[in-house]
Amino acid sequence: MRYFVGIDIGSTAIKISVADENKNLVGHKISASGSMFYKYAQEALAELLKELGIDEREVVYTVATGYGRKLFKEADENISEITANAIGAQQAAKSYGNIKTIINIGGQDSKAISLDAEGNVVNFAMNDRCAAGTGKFLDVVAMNLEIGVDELSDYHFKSVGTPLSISSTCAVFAESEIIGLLGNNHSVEDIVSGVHYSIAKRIVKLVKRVGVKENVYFDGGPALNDGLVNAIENELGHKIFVPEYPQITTSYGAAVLACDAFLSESAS
Amino acid sequence: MKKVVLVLVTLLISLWADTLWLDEAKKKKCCEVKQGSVPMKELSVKSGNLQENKKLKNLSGSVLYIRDMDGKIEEHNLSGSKITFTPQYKGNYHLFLKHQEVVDGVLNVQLSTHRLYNKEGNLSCSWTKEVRGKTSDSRYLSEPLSQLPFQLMMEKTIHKHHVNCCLYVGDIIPLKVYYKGELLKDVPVDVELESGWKNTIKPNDKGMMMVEVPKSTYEQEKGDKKRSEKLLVSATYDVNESGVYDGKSYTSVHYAMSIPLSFGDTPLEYESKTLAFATVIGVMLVFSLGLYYNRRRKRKTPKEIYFDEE
Amino acid sequence: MHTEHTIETSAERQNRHKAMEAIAVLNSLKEDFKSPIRSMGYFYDLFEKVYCHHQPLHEGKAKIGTMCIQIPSEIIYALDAVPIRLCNGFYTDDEIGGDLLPQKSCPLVKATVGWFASDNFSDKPDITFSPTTCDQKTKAGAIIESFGHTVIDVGFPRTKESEESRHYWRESVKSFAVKLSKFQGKKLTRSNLESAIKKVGYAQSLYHKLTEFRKNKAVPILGVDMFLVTNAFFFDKIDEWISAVEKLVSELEQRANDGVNVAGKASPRIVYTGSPPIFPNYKIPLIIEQSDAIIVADETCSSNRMFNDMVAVDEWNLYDMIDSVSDKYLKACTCPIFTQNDDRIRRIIQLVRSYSGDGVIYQAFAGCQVYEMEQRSVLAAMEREGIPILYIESDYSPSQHGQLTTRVEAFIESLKNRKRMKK
Amino acid sequence: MTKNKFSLRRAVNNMNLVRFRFWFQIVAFALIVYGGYIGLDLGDKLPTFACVFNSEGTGGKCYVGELQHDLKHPLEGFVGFAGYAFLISLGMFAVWFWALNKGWCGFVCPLGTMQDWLTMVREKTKIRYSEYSWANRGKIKSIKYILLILLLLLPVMIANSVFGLPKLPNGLSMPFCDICPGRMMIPAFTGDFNQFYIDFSSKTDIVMTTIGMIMTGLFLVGSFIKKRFFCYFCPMAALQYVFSKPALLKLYKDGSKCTKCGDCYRACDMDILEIADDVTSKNLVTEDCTLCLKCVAACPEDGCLEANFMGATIFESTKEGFLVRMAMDQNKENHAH
Repeated sequence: MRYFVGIDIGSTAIKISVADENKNLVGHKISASGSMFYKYAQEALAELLKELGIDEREVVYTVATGYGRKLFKEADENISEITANAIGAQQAAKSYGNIKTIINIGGQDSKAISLDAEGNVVNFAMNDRCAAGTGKFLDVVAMNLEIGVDELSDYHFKSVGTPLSISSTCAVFAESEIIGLLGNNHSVEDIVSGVHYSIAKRIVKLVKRVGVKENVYFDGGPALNDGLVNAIENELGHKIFVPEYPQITTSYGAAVLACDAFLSESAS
Repeated sequence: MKKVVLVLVTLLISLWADTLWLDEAKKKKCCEVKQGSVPMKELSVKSGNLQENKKLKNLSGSVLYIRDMDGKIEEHNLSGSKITFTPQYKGNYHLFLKHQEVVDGVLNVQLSTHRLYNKEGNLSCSWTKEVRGKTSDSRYLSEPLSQLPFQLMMEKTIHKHHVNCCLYVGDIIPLKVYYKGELLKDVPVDVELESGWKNTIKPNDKGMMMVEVPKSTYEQEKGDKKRSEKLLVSATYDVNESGVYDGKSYTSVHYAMSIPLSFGDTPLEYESKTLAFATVIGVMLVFSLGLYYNRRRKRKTPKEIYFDEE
Repeated sequence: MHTEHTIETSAERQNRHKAMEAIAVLNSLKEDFKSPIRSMGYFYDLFEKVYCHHQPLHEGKAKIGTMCIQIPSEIIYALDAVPIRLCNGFYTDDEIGGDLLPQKSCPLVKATVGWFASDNFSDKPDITFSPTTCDQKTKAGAIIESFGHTVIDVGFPRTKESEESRHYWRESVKSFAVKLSKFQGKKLTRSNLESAIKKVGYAQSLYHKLTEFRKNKAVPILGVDMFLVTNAFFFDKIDEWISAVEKLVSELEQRANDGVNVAGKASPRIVYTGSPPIFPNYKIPLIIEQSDAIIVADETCSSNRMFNDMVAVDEWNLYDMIDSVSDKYLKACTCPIFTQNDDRIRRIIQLVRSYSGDGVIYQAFAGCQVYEMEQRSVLAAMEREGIPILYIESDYSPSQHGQLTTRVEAFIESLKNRKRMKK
Repeated sequence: MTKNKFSLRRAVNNMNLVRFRFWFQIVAFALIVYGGYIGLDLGDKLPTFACVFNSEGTGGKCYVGELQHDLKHPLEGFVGFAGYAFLISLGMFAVWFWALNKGWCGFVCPLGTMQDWLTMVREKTKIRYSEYSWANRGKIKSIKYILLILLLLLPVMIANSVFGLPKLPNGLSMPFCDICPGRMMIPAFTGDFNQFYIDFSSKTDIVMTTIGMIMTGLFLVGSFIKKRFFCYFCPMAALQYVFSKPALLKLYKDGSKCTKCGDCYRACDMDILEIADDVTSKNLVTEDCTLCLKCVAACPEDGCLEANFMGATIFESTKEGFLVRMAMDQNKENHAH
């Protein structure tokens, strides 16, 4: 049996996906990335294979992506996360439909990618390197509100009043703004939905730069936050597709690519 | 009855002969007036009727009372043939002549009054009056003058026109006769014009006599606004009363008083009231119609269905 | 795990955006300043009702949209309708309008057009009257019409001194009245116009009472609050507005007696002029008053210009009332669209003098040509009078907030220094 | 505005000028037109139309009449007493005038009062008033001066041959009185309609008296449809204006407080544009001003316009006063329920 591995070494986490010859996701792992990507990556891969009961020799092709990809020497090939993300999305959303636009919110950046009918990247945009409107930003907010990141969604949907928008675009200022709002005892729900909507607005602006085409695919950690998803949907005005495991789309894409690469090699 | 009237009339005619009146000499030309100087007024006493116009030579024994516009009365004993005095103020002076003599046992008391208007005045004395502006006419006495036992008095003339300085044709002069301050209700008044026209007016039960200034008889002079004509109003009254006057004794007193007036023609003589009113009405009609149509023409204000003043 | 959720319609989205804009401003009005005024609560709630919860105010009444102050509200009230002033301050609508108008055009006009484009009103005007004031509004009327709204132009002259324009405007107002009374199927009568004039006059008198308090050394009310109050007059039920302001007046009386001061001891007194701050675009006024200055008077068409000048009737008959109403909206107006406008300069100076202002802040919307063009002459005049003035160009976008703040703060500090120097 | 304690000044500034003026004018009218019957005599140098032709009733006499009369003398006569007398009369006229300035027109003049009454009638009948176009308004201004010059010159030319011209006929002795509607109207109020006549005694008389009748007709209709119609042409106003500067009663304006709203101009019966647009000069008593003070009453700015007597403000414009007069000081409907 042959297996293909995709490794996405991101800023906050290392995502590893393993696919079989039919490009189906066999297993995946997410572990916090730290100072020594290489070491962690190897360990994480070893662990994952052990879990899956796959012998290292069965792994025939490995592709690394993410901005730590160069550090992973074992990789037979490495590609940019944009491409990986695109391919991953295509694959993950096969059942759903043809993906034309991808929104990715990572730990420290957010991307908008637009694809053509064949799924090739036509255009993509990234936010200015700033924490606002990224996973990190949500962490900060949750911390200030003294709730868990995973609770944000529930709070969002509980909000009845008008969302209290955060005018500051910078995470640091936003923090103080949120504290101010809390000070004037506004409901946490309204603050949360406000935060979601202000992120959503920024994201949608970003997406609009590359052009919004159905279907829209949303991945990255924050995609787990249903409230944010809803906010973005509202801002976009239509539905977006969120995969089962939004965080690993990129690594999965890498794995899929690994599979393709191996098959084409052996064919020649 | 008729006879009585006839007798009365003849009696009156006999009496005209000795009517006296004051006559103001023609005023001097303005140009001869010296700067600052106040001209001297000169009067003479005439007798007989207006046409005879005889000048009385000797005025000795006559008294002249002069009342100025403030009601102050000066008394002058006259002598010589003419009366002279120098008014200080601009305005009206009233002169009263009293001439008495006994003629075959009858004391003739001849009285006459005359209003004299002084155009010039002495500034130093009269500037206050100038500032005040003397507009109220003082032609008329308020009450009988105590110095005169018998008095023919003019009430305020009923004017048909505005200017109350002078008399015009058509004005009505109300007259009353007083004896020692008592109103006499049965003494008629004689009116006489220069032209010789005469008339006698009897008092009504209130003792009031109304003399309407008659229309001019000088056809050729019509339209000359400067023309003025003399009018003499006089009344007489006899009292059986005996006494002595400068040595001569008398058994009855005969009073006679005259008011010489002059009047001019008035616009009212030529007026047309109807035409005037017609003009006014006509102008009003034309003007208002003009306005109405002008507005109709350039009315931009919307139809009444959207606007309603109520 | 990801679930299905209902997705907003575009209208809902716009409303949410507006609501978010509105609530943000309302909150900072409520929370950022000391010694709040109880009776302002009515106005905060009113704006929240209308702009956050989109509750209609005038159900069952004919709503007459007006594109500018020049449409005589007296006549509208007389004909038993409600004037809704369509000058709009929402960035959301500004963005929508931005796609329909040149990028350089005035945000206020863009917002108004955007409002109609999104066709998303809590109180939708049944008919709109557009006075031909500035170019952009004039053209906006036509554009709005193209969305299928009834818009009727009301010819407005650009000179106020001349006799011709006087007559022209009087005729315009007359025909406006006719069209409206046609539309309403109601006669404009002596009595209903008279009472309308007196009612609006009374409303104005209340505004005058409010402004009197701002002459005090200790100013009992914020400029932004005043803007909110006058702004409410755009769309509120007049009677409720009146009674609310009556309450406000009596409370201010109390505060004045107690010497309550919403500003600091050293806070410079600002006279605000230029493009109208219309809710929720209180960006500049908020910045001013958040940086320790107090707006004591203003010369804008959303406030002072709307209330200052009164209708004076000589003969209380329809003909004279209509004329005096129309004269008020022409002769007295200090809008910069007019050829010469020394009156505006004189008004500003007079405001500075009588409200003992320390400086003038002149805000012009980027794209509001007339205000931009008059800037030079006003600045020169202030120079002559020795009145410090700051000219700011801004728009509705929430960005450039920080940079504006720094400019305003710098100006205000300079004013403070001047004050100290004087002492 | 907010102070509630009663003060006289406040009461005055809040007064209903229309009513005050109405009654004041009635009293003045009574004194001028009927004063004679109660022995009132204010002299013959009044700076207002106390008509000499109203011989019984008049409580004084119009100086314009006196003036024409005085001038109808040979010039030589003016050296000496007559000259002094003339100067005294003129001086006296000025003194009378200075007391009230143009207020004589706005508050005393019986002819003016009649016009105001006609205006009231029109207002009741809800007929719209007429206005002059600004151009015509400007042209009209000169007419009163022309009339003044004529009424000064004609009498002189009767008694003297000016520049060797032939003397004028005596019919022109009182040229203005002949055409002055006051001559017909004022005596008419004492029941004397005798002034309504056309005098056929001479050509000049026919012409002058006819013009007089026409003027009366114009007066009646004109002042019904146009506020203060006659005052636009009144030579008395022209004569008065010559003396207006040192007068005691003044109409002052503080231009800095003026918003040029034009309310005063709206109120002005004489359509004086300066009142609204002149923001530089202080003394606003213009040639046509009748000092009726309607502008002050109509001014909504505190202390922008004021009636000033010898430096003391007697009546000034206030916001409150304006509101009271316009009945805008309270919300009628709200007070109803």
